[in-house]
Parts: sequence; C-alpha cells; structure tokens
Amino acid sequence: MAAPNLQAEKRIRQRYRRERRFKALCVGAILLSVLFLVFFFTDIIQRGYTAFYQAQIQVDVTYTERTVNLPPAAVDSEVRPFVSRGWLRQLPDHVEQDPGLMGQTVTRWVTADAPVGQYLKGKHSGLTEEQKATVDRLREAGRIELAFNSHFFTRGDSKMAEMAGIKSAVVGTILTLAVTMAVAFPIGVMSAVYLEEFATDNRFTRFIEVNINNLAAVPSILYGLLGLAIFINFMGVPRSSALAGGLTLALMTLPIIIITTRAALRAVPDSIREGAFGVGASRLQMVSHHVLPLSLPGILTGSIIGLAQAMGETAPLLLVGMMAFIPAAPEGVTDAATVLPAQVYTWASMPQRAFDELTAAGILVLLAVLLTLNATAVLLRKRFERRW
Amino acid sequence: MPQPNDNPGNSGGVAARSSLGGAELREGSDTVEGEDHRPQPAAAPGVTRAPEIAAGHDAEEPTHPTKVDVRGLNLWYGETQALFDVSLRIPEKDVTALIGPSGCGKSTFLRCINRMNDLIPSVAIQGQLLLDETDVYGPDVDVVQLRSRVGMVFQKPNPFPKSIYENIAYAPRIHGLAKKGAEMDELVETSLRKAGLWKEVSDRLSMPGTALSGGQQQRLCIARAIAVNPDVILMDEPASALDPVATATIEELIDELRSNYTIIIVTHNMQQAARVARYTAFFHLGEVIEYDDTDTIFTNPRQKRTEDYITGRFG
Amino acid sequence: MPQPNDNPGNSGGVAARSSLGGAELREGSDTVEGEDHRPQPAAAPGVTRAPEIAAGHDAEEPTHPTKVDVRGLNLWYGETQALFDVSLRIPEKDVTALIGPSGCGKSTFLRCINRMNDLIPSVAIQGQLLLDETDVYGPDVDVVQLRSRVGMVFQKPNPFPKSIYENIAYAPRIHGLAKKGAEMDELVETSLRKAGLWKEVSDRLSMPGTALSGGQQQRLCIARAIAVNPDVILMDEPASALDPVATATIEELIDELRSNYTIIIVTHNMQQAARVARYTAFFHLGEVIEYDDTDTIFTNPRQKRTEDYITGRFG
Amino acid sequence: AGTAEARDQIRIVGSSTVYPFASYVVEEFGATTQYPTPVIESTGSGGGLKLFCAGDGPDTPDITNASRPIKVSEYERCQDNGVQSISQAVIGSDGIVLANTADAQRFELTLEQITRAVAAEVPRNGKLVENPNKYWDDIDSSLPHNEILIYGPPTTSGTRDAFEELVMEAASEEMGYDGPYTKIRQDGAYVPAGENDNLIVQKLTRNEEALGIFGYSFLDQNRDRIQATPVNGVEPTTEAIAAGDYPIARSLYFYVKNGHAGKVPGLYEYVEMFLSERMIGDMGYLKDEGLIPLPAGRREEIRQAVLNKERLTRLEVKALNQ
Amino acid sequence: MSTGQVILSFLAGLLPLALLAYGLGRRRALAVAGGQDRALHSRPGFYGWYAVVLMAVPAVAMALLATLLDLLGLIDAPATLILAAALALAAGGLWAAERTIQPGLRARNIVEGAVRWLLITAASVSILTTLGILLSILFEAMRFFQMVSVWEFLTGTTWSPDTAFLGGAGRGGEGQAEAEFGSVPLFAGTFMITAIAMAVALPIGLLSAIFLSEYAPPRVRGAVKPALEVLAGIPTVVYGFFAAITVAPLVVDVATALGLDASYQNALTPGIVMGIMIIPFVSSLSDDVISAIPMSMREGSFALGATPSETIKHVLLPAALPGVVSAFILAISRALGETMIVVMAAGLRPNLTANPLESMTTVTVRIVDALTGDQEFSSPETLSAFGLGLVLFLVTLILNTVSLTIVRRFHEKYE
Ligand SMILES: Nc1ncnc2c1ncn2[C@@H]1O[C@H](COP(=O)(O)OP(=O)(O)OP(=O)(O)O)[C@@H](O)[C@H]1O
Ligand SMILES: Nc1ncnc2c1ncn2[C@@H]1O[C@H](COP(=O)(O)OP(=O)(O)OP(=O)(O)O)[C@@H](O)[C@H]1O
Ligand SMILES: [Mg+2]
Ligand SMILES: [Mg+2]
Ligand SMILES: O=P([O-])([O-])[O-]
Repeated sequence: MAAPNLQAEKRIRQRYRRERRFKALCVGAILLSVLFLVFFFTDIIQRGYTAFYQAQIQVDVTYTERTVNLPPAAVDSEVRPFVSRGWLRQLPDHVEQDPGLMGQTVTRWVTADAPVGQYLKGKHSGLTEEQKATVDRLREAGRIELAFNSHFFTRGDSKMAEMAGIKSAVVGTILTLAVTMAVAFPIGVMSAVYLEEFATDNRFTRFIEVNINNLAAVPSILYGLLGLAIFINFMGVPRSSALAGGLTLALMTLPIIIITTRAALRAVPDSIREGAFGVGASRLQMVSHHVLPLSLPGILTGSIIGLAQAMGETAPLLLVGMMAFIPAAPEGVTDAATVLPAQVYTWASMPQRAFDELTAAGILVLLAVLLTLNATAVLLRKRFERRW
Repeated sequence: MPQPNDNPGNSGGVAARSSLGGAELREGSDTVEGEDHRPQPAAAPGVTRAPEIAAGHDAEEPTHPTKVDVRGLNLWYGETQALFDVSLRIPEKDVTALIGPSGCGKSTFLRCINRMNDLIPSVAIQGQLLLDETDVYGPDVDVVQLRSRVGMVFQKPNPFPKSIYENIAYAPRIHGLAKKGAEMDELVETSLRKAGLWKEVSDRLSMPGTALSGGQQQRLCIARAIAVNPDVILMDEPASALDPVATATIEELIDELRSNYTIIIVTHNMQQAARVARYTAFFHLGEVIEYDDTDTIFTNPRQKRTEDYITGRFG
Repeated sequence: MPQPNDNPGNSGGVAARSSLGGAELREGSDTVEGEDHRPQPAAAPGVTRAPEIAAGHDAEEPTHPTKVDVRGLNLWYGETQALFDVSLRIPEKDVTALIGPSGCGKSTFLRCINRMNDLIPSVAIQGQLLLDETDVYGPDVDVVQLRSRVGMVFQKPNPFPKSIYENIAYAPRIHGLAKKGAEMDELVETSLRKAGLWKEVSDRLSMPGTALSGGQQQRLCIARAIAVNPDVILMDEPASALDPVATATIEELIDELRSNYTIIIVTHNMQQAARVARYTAFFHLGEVIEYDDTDTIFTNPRQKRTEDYITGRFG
Repeated sequence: AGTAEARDQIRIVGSSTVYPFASYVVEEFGATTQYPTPVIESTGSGGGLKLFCAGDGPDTPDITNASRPIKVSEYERCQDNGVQSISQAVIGSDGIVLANTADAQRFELTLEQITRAVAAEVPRNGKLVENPNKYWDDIDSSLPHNEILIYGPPTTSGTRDAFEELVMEAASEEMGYDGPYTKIRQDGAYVPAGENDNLIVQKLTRNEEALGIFGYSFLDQNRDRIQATPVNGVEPTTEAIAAGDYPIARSLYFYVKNGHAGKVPGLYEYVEMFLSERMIGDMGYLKDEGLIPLPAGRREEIRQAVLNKERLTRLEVKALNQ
Repeated sequence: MSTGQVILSFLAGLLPLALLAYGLGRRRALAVAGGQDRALHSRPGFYGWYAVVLMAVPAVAMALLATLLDLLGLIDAPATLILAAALALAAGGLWAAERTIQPGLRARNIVEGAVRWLLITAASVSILTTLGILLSILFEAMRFFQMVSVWEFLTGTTWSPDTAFLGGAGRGGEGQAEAEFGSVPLFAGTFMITAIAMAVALPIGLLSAIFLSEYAPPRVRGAVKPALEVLAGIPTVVYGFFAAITVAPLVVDVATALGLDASYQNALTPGIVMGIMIIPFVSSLSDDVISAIPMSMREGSFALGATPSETIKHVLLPAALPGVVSAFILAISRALGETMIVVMAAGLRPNLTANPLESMTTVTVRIVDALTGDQEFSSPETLSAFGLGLVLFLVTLILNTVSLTIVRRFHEKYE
C-alpha cells in the first residue's frame, strides 16, 4: 500500500489513542462497579461472620423443685452470670419433657450470655475485669468455648442476642413471598398476555400501558400507604400479617412481572404464531399451546427477579406493620409475621452490642438468598436461551 | 428422492372431511368453458374498475371448476392501499402461481384467502372472496374452521419447536381429527409420506422439528398443513430460503400434491413459476396485470408490463 | 433509463487523493494480457486445489490492471467452510458482478475485501487477498485505513440517523479529509452530486437521512462512501430492497461511477448483472465456478452449472 | 364488615421507646407461659394510640405503649369509638441522656446552657434574637471551644417532645423568654438524627465535638465508646434517675383495654407479668435493659390499680397533660 | 365466619362445581351430537368449559359485588347469605348451560370470549392499583391541605413542624411560633440526593452498557452482566446500613482530608450509594437500547473506516439517545422514591442548601418518619406525609409520562 503522508500518520495515531482511552474508560466503569461489589461483600462478611459462632459454657445443672421455680439457682453461682437467661428460662420445659431429670444434676454445655461471646470474640462486652478473669479461667479449663451458633438458624427473634435467630423472619419472608407470587404471577402473566396477544392498539390498551409503566416508577413507600388504606383499613386484612404484606408487595411486583412477561412474549417470533394460526388454531390455543410454553423461561426469569426485588423491599412493609417482634414463626398467612429486611432493620436499632454482628449476619443470609435467586434466573436464562 | 408417481394419496386412515369440496369432481368437470381461470370482469359487485385483462383470451384447455373466486378485492394497510380491485378465479386441484416484483401485493393477496390478514389490525378489506361459493369474509364464517380448510406454508420454514411427531399431530388434535394412539400415528405417517419426508425422519419422530435442515423443515411444514386435510394450500415463496437441492425437492413435492389440493404459490423466481404452475397471475403495484396459462404468460404475454417483467427489464 | 455515455466523471472539486493508485494508468495499460480478469491458477501460495475454470479462455479485450487479486482464499464460519479456494483477479476501474444462488458465499467474499468479516468473531481466513499488491490481511495493514480506501454499500440502505449533511460529512471528518466550513460543504456537495442526489436534497441538507425514500437513502449511502474518495466500492445487492424505478436510478449511477472507481457488485438479479457489469463471477456453494466477461457468462458459459443457473434450472 | 375473628393472641402496638422493654416481656411471656407470644409492633406512641382508640373490636390492639401520657383528644377518640374503659400503667422511667465520645473531654452542662445551645432564639437585652451561639464557649467561657453540634431526635419523636418539655420549657421560665419556649434551631447546630440511636452513637465516636441525645439504654450498652454529660451536676445513673435527681427523665406507660379482659386469653397474665417485680422491680430484668424502676410504693399502687381495671377518667387525662 | 373461611368455603364449593360442570357440559355435548364429535362446532372440551363459564361467572360476579357493597357499608349481608346466594346462582348457571348446549353452539367462541374478559380484568388491576394509591393518599392529603395552604406548602422554604406537635400535646401557647410546612427544602434535598445519585449512575451505567454491548467478549459479558444485576438486588435496607456505617465516615474523612467540613449525614453518602444501586438499572436499559440498534448502523460506520469508539460516539450514542434519556428519567423516578437508604443515611434536617456535604432530608424520609413517629395521627405533621406523598406521586407521574413520550416520539428512528 502506498505510504500515507506524515500528517495522516499522526492523525491515525491520535485516533487510536482516543480509541484506547475510551475503551479504558468503559472498562474502568465496569471495574468500579465490580470493585464496589467486592468491597461491599468483604465489609459485610467481615462484620457478620462472627455471628455464626457463639459462646457455650459447661455447667452442672441441678433439677429440683426449687430450681424449676427459680431456674438461675440451678447452676453454680460462679458461672450463673455467664449463662444465658434465655436458656435458664427453658429449664421447666426440660423437666416437663423428661420428668426423669428431677432430682438429678447433669453436666451439660449450655448457651452462654451474649457478652461472654462478645468478650471471646474480642469485642466490647461490658463485662467487669473480674468477670473477664473468670471467663478466661473457665476457658483455660475448657469449660467455655465458641461453637457453631445454631440458634441463629433455628430460633426466631429474641431480645437476648444469644437466643436470637432468623427463623421466624425466614418463614415470614417465605409466606409473604408466596402470597405475593400467588397474586402477582397469574395476574401479571394474564395482563401481559392480554396486552401482547389479545389487545388491539386502542385507547384503553394505551391507558393500561401508561399505567403499568407508571406503577413501575411509583415510590414503594406509596404502596405501603395503599396497603394500609385498602387491605388493612378497608378490607380488614390483619395487620402485620404475611397476607397484608404479600398483597402489598404483589401490587408492587405486578408491573415488573407484566413488563418482563411482555418482553418474553415478544421474543417469540411471529412465525410461530402464524404457523399456529395457519393450521387453524384459535387465538387462545395459539397462546396456550405455543407462545406461553415457549416464553415460560423468560417469564420465570422475570418473575424471579421481581421476587428478589420484592424480597428486599422494606419501606412499604413498615407501614403495614411488619416491623414487629416475632419470636415464633408464623403458621399461616394471617399470623403476625416479619420479613428478613425488617428483621435486619430492627436489629440494627437494638442497643445491645451483640446485635451488631447479628445485623450483619442477617444481611449475609439475605444476600445469600438473593444471590441464589439471581443465579437461578441467570441459569434459567442461559439454559433456555433461544436464538430464533 | 420423491418419485413423481409414488403418491400415497388418501390411502391412509385420515378421518375424511365430511362435507367440504368434492374430491371426485376432478374427472368430468369440463362443464365450465374458457372463462374458468380468467380474472373476473367488471360485473362483480363492489368492483368499480375492470382490469385491462378482462378482455377474453382463450386458454387451451379449461380443466377444473373454480375453487377460489375473487371479485373486486381492495385492501388497505391503514391509509395506503395495497390491493386494487383484484379479481381472479382460481381453479380447483391445480397449481396457480402469483408472480410480480417485490412489494406488489402477492403475499398480501395470498393471506387474504385464509384471512391471515385479520391479524394485522390496520387492514381494511373490501370486495368478495368466495371459497366454494361461500364468502370467506361473510359474517357466519368461523376463521378457525376456514384456516383448517386452507392450509398455509410460509416463506421461512416455521416448524413449532416441538418434536416432529407433535408438529404434525398438533393440528389434527385441536381439530379432533384423530384419536390419540394408533389413529394419530397413522395420520402422522400418512402426512409425512405425502410430504415426502417419511423416509428421512421415520426413525426419529421425537427429534425436535427445528433440528431438521431447512428443506426438511419446509417439507415438515407442508406435512403439517396436509395433516388437517385442507382443500387449499397457500405457499408464500416456500423455497426462497432454501438451497437449490432443497428447492428441487419442494418443487417435486408440489407436483405430487397438485392432483389432490388446490395450490396457490407465490414466487419471486420466474423459472420456478414456469416449472410448477399451470396458471400464473402477474401482480404489479397491487393490481393483477395479467392472469393466464403459465405458458402464455411466459411466452406470449399480452401486456407490455408483463413482458418487461418476464424479460428482466425491471424487478 | 441508463445512458451508457452520459458520464459526468470527476468534474467536482473533491479533495484529490494524494498518492494512492495511479488514476493515469487507465490509458496505456495493455501490458498484462489475457490473464487479467481470469481466476488465478493453482500456482498461488496457500492454494491447494485449482478451480476447474483455471484453464485459459481468451477474453476479448483486456483493459485495466488488476486492482484486487485474490489467491486461494478459504473462509470458515466456526466449523463450516463458506469459501473454498477462491481465486480471482478484479480489474481496476470497472464493474465486476458476483452472482450465484442464495448462500453461495457472495456476501462473504465481498466482505473479505474490506475485512468486514473481522467483526464476526468466529471467522477464520486463509489465503491471500491483495489490494494494489498489498495483502489486505498482512500484519501491517491498518483496518481503519483499509476501509477508507474500500467503500461499501449494503443491501438495505443504512443511513445514519443524522442529517443528510452529517451522513456525508461524518467519515471525512473522522479521517480529517476536510476542514469544517466551506471545505466540508464543498465536499458534501461534490459527493452528493456524484451520487446524483444533489438536486433532490440540496435545499434540505439538515433533514434526517432516514426521512428519504429507499432509493434516495441508497444513493445517500453511495455518496457517503464516495466522500472519503475510495479506490474500490463494494456493493452487496444495493438495489434488492428497492422498487424498479429506484433500481434503475442506482444502475445509472453505477454506470457513471465506473470510470472512476473499481466497483464490485453482488446481485441476485441476473438481468441486473448483465446490465451493469463488465465481468461476472458465478459462485456456487462457496466456490467460483466461472469468471469471465459478462457477455460470455450469459451467452456462452463454459460450465454446465453456470448454464443451469443462468437458464433458471435452479436457484 | 366485622369479619375479624376472635383472637387468641394479644396484640400490642405503640411507642418505640417502650418497645424494647415490652418486647422483652412479650418474649418472656411467650417462653414461660402456656399462652402464645403476643404480637408487638413499634408504631410510635401516636400511631399506637390511633390504632388503639380506633374501636373496641377484636381487630383492634389490646394494649398500646406510650412514652407520653395519652392526650385528651386521643382519650376522647377512644370514648367516641366505644373504648370506654382503659387503664393506664406507668412502668418506669427513661432517662434522656446527653453524651459525647469517650475520647474527648467530658462536658458538664446545665439546663440553661443546653437551652442556649439548641433554642432557635435566645433572649438578649429583653428581646428574642436568633441564636448566635456557634461554639460552646459563646454560651459560657468555662465550656470548651467546641462547635455546637448536637444529634438529637426528630420532630416526630416522643423523645424530642420530652426533651423540649424537660429541658427547654423548664429552663426557659427563668431565662427571659416570655413563656415556655421550645423551638429548636434549624441552622445545623442541632441535627435531627432519626430513630436509630445506634447510628447516633456511631456518629459520636467519629466526631469528637458532637453531642448526642438518646435513651439511657444506649448509654448503658456503649460505655466503652461514649460518656454521659452530667446535667445540673447530676450524672445520669439509674439511681439518680429513679430518685428524680437527674432532671431529664420521663415516665413510660402502657394502656390496656379493660373490655378485652376475658376475651383475649392471657391478657391480664401479661399485664401482671409486665408489672411484676421480676420485670420492673429494683432487680428486675428490664433494669438491665435500661429501664429506670419507679419507687417500690408507686409500683405497688399502679399494679393494684391496673389489675383492678381502674378506669382512666377524663379528668385524670387532663391533669396528666398539664 | 371469618373472611378467610368464607373465601375457603366459596372456593370449596366452586371447585367441585366447576369439575362437575366441565364433565356434564362435555357429556351433554357428546350426547346431543350422538357421539359423533365431528358434528359439533367446537371440540367437546370447549362445551365443558362453556358450562364452567356459565356456572362460575355469575356466581363470582355476584359474590364480588356483594362483598364490595358490604365493605362499603351499603348493604349489611352476612357472609353466609352471600355464600349461599352465590352457590345457588352457580347451580342456576350450570342448569342453563345444560339447556343451551347444541351441536351448533359456538362453545369455543364463547369460552374464548370469556377468557378474553378474564384477561381484560387482570389487566385492569393495574388501573385499580393506581386508583387505589391515589385514593389512599388523596383523602388524608385533603385534610392536610385544609390545615396548610397548598401554596404555602409548595413554595414555603421553611419546614418547621415543631409547634404543630405542641398544639396536639395541648401545650401550644400564645407565644409559640406558627408551625411552618414549606416543602421546598424537602424537595430540594430529594433532588440534590437524586442528582448526586444520577451523577454516579449515569456515566458508570452508560459506560458499562457500552462496554457490555460493544467491547466485551461474550464470556466476559455473560459474567459481568449478572454481577452488575446483583447490585440492583441488594435490599435497600442493606445499602442504608452500609451507607450509614461504612460510607458516611469515609466521605467525612475524605472531605476532612481535603479541608472541607462534612456532616456525618451529608447528602453525598446516600447519593453515592443510591447511585451505585441504580447503576444496573441504567446499564441494563441502556444496554438494551444500544443492542437494539441494528447491526447495519455499525457496519455502515466501520465500512467508512471509523474506529469502534468513533462509531459509538458519533453513530450509536446519538441513535440510542432517546432510549437512554428515557432510561435515565426512569432511573430518576427510582431515586426520587428510594426510601430506606435515605432513612438510614440521610439526615432529618430540612435544609435548603447547595452544599452536598451538609445534611439534608428527603420527602420519603419525612413520610416514613411522620407515619412511624409518635405524633398524634390527626396532627398536621403526620398528615403532611400524605401531602408529600401526593406531590411525589404526581412528580413521578410527570417524569414517567415525559419518558414515555420521548420513547414514543423517537421510537424506531432508524427503521
Ligand atoms: N403489515 C403491513 N403494514 C403495512 N403495510 C404493509 C404490511 N405488509 C405489507 N405492506 C405493504 O403492502 C405492500 C404489498 O406487500 P406484500 O408483502 O404483499 O408484497 P409482496 O408482493 O409479497 O412482496 P415480496 O415479494 O417482497 O414478499 C407493500 O408495499 C408493503 O410495504
Ligand atoms: N455470520 C455467519 N455465521 C455463520 N455462518 C454464516 C454467517 N454469515 C453467513 N454464513 C453462512 O455462510 C454461507 C454463505 O453466506 P453468504 O451470506 O455469503 O451468502 P450469499 O451468497 O451472500 O447469499 P444471499 O444471496 O442470500 O445473500 C451461508 O451458508 C451462510 O449460512
Ligand atoms: Mg411477500
Ligand atoms: Mg448476501
Ligand atoms: O416511639 P416513642 O417512644 O418515641 O413515642
């Protein structure tokens, strides 16, 4: 090729420099987001992982008439301040379940008071110097140790950090989301099918479309006001119940499901519709036999993402009373319930220091669930991705 | 390769259609003379402007009675008119080709016959389109039933993303033409045989239809259309997305089907029209310019525009 | 209708290319004889299989030196090979047409010349493709510069969603070919004049290019390509999306441009090839079956397959 | 409508200040009795009383907690909506403390100094002028030269109401304001900081000059990080607050619907547990949580009154709000 | 009976009835056709569904209507009565279906019509939701605007509700200053934080989208896209927690190092964190828009010898602009409505300032605060939540309408 002159040479070098700079900028933007994610996760994990361990203490428990009535008396006075009151409180239940215990002294590992754990983890505990010395001594003697915190997963909320867990919040979340999906999924899919497959482009349809887009942008807190006014005050749905929260979130999730379902339906090429019509399928048959099954992965993906968003939502639930203290897991959708983010929010405002790490641990669980949901959506999308 | 006379015909156990179009009419139907395959003159209701081609021209050998009788059809997409006063009589049990430059309204016209244009909201139609003397756009017509009588094959093969078996069995099932099990199996086999695909796929009926090659897919779509035993099959450039070999197969297949079905085929490829069709209509800018025996159209067109198009002066 | 000799030529004030390809070579270039426009025989490096057509056949009148010299080009899309050992010599300042049935690799070959295939990650290429004796796929070649020497016009007109003026000015600006203001205005005008669009749009240069009609859009795209003053213009079915009238205009335009640019045009329409091209290459299944003077190809092809295709036996 | 069914669970709403104490009792009640754990929700005192007074049906709460006495208007709403008989329980008091980070010099303030620091206007030469004080030593040269920066409760909080009443109103009488003055400055020296007192504590540890206003229990839990400010020379200790020596303390309440006795199982067992010595006594569990016990005699009195379902009268409500 | 039980018994009654109706309808159709199902207009199953439709539609409609009237207090019918009436109606419908089934009956068309109406009903839920939101705000907002003039609310620059509280407490005195409800500082704070968020989200989101759609190899794209989406999935409470505890001190430290004075509740912190949250929102919408630009645009530009970045800057971005703008506007409405991050990280101080390092508050924070606070419910401060909510609703409405208009107007420009 003929040699281009010098100026052109310079110019092209400059253009390539700009090209590299621009690309670097784009890569930088992505890296920034990724970096934030890494920073964020490291930070939360660092704050929260210690909550998965808790202190246990080995004590001799004496089961007598007296100790059943006054449980703290059941353990030695030296270790008494270090035993969780939440555990001592269960003493009468132990005897009830196993009457044979009466009159015996049993050596067992029991849950220690939260400050002991805090001290062992090197955090501020509020223990006196004297108590710290005792704990140190007991630890040397192998009578105090850090062990896996099973309470965190098997118990509901508690005022005692060592007894507090996420179970009732998890159950509440599941119930709430079940209601949300049971309501939002069918209505959302039906709306989308109507708009995409049945509706002609008239004023009513456009009005609905504008409406749906609008709803997707309405601040979630306003949905809370809606839930409070319509479901609780007007329809008499019990406050704080998974039903009230679920219905509120359902209305909030509805536009997301409609919008993603429409996209999934649109991705099915018209040639499929024409094929179906061409062999004499009715519209309903065309939709239910061909278009819906084909778009199902897309619909599910969208719904999972909607679900994940609903799951992280707190503000509207604040207003329908789901920021409640729920030690026992709800058993039905009308029972009082709380959800994970609300639990995190309430723990974050507890005065006891041990709740700091519980808050972070709660967040970790929440994130784990969200990541699982997201991963499911991604896998679903990958697995069923179809190039027409 | 399909053998031109290896025609399993209606021998299978397909539930025979009860009342529609007489299959026996083929022989001894020389009743209507000369006018049969010519465009309808101005007399038809709703027609205001007679096509220039209305003046008589004797075709050599009128054969079949009219299957589709179009009278003064006008069609608009919103504001723009796409078909102008189209009048045509399409005879039964033979192949009629529609040719013309891109955008002249061939597909639009074809899709009028099975009312596929109903799916486009902006379409407005005026005029008459009779199938076996019943107006397709009449108030009592059930589109779904109409489409089961008028099959359609599209430009791009569009098998359903289901198994080959399901592709064929789908329509008979929704129309209740065969019972699950042996009866349906037989219907599937017959249809695939008629479409000349049986040999190639008989051992893998559960494979997805989309995994076939383009030509096979197109034949699958033809088999799918045949399975409901329609009277008419519309084909919109069925071979334009295929390679030459597959195209040849499809053309052979059309040749086999001509004795049992009324076939209307749109094609861009004039050689193809010449090869497969007995009659050819030339469309231009939404009008039927000329409609006659294929031979006449290609060797001795009466209209200048037809000749210009045929000789590649435009298009 | 195209007037073969109504050629406005290079009269405009286009910023003249400085050093590239000798514009004066047109006259007195009878040095290379007979072989110029014929496919390259097996001798070229990297070629393992000589096309059948390598055997000599004397063209009537060799005119120009070789502009694009392709030697044993093979191309794969991932696993499937799309071009097999393509060898061609395309002469300077004339129109060469590539014809062949759908999917035979015409577009693929065309896109090799300006390395547009680089945009498809799965493409692998082997062989040599020389533009003015420099290998286009050589290590030193700058794609960006290459593409400014080899313009391209696509099947579907693709004006940028900008004003007509900006559509033309875009490429000269990024290449620094003209200064803002009067110089650029002049370049825009010249390019539009060459593309025969100036009269129609001179009073509405700020209108979006997308608001033009299809044929005007395509001419706008040609003007856009001309604006950087390329040596070669590649056209991939430039008229296939256009109506007959617009098609005629484009053909006229090509005829006007032939004296200044090396034009390679892909077309489906054999009449079009016959009308515009001096040389024609027939592709089939990724191979060049025959390459010769257009007249020879259409009236007296040496290969059976060429003849079959030309006469509409397939495709 | 009236489709709500009878409940077997006690429902409690109300003050966010009382919530930690009440939920402690709720938990204990659920864990150690045969009754289901009551549902308790933190709605704020106002929100709680609104729900509480909405009606007498089973779909309304049985108990509402409050960090202030019921207001006359609220009481009347209760009466209008058929909630005739309610009882009022005082469970103890809550100290409102001022504190700064333990790393910095300790403050000692008087009510007047605090008022001068937070009031929107201060009297100067017999007129009210916009508060000019930027540094503490603008108020009194004995105070450090620190910027005035106080994180405190927002307008919607009952704690703020109490602060205004107990600090500003109390001090303004003698300071030359015309009457009780409670308007807090909005120029950034006083930063309303939301309901999450943990965040205030966090902020104090980061900003050496800042003071925070919050409930006593947060001081108790964070003694490693923050130190309390003696007010009028009195340290906010349990004893001082209980004895009434520390000036910024308020009573905490709950109200119970007497009509729900017998309809909601365990209601009075819960009330009894809450008012028991085990909970609010001098050695009670709630003391560990930060509740300041009442004097023993007063506790007994209240216990009797509430368990006997003594009805709160309008006159009493009026008196409470004076 | 409780609501739940009524609904349960209703379903319990209707489901078996539906099964019965389907079976009867189908059988009846076959019977009238003499076992020759080809004689029927529709497939036998459609006659089954026809019977179900005739049975269920009147019954459900009646039950819904009666319940609604009951809830509105217009009638006072015991639930059991409604239930019984509905079931009776269902039986009547079933009988009618049995009577009308004929071979010529176009059952398919009727069933499809019914399905169509069902779908329309579902689609109408979104309208009801909007209506519900409006209604649930409007009445209380009107009460508020009776106490505070709309003009003062919209234009006042002081938000100082202190004394409104005292009025409620019965301690409002003569010497007290008037409560002021000028919402300008709240909206200013909201817009400031939104602006910061967008300043973070727009460039990062847009550049990320460009990278993903134009530069990234498929593998990288497949990994990075979901990672970005994780950002959008993190609950806002968590962001709030993170903003308040981790980011705020960082911002203050940086500001101090730069010699600036920053509040711990500065607007910058929630703005930045919210911006990060919105990145995937901007990037995925922009990615869609950019990817939707036909390949022919890129080819056109590359064929002229443009580099990728030139193609992006001069051809793709201008073409994508309307879409990007509308994505951006949608993102703004998200930021405006975001609550938990600001509740936890922004201050509560109504502050009209242009300095993002000062603390300020937002509309949503005030709403949450007012509704969960300790105020008496009928006090203007609590009711102000509804006034604010109404304005916020209208603002998002306007933004969204603008965005839709942009999309509609510039849609498919390159088609
Ligand atoms: N859905 C539609 N809406 C509006 N106009 C349309 C629509 N479909 C086709 N047209 C227009 O109607 C005219 C006829 O189109 P039609 O598709 O029938 O042509 P055709 O002869 O089949 O062309 P081709 O050979 O390219 O398929 C064209 O101008 C086309 O642009
Ligand atoms: N991006 C791609 N990836 C994989 N295969 C491709 C790609 N583009 C084209 N092909 C295949 O390469 C072969 C040649 O295609 P090409 O587009 O060059 O044909 P063509 O002659 O231009 O056909 P047409 O006339 O239809 O444009 C075809 O089989 C085609 O399917
Ligand atoms: Mg067509
Ligand atoms: Mg091509
Ligand atoms: O919730 P409060 O205790 O502040 O009323």
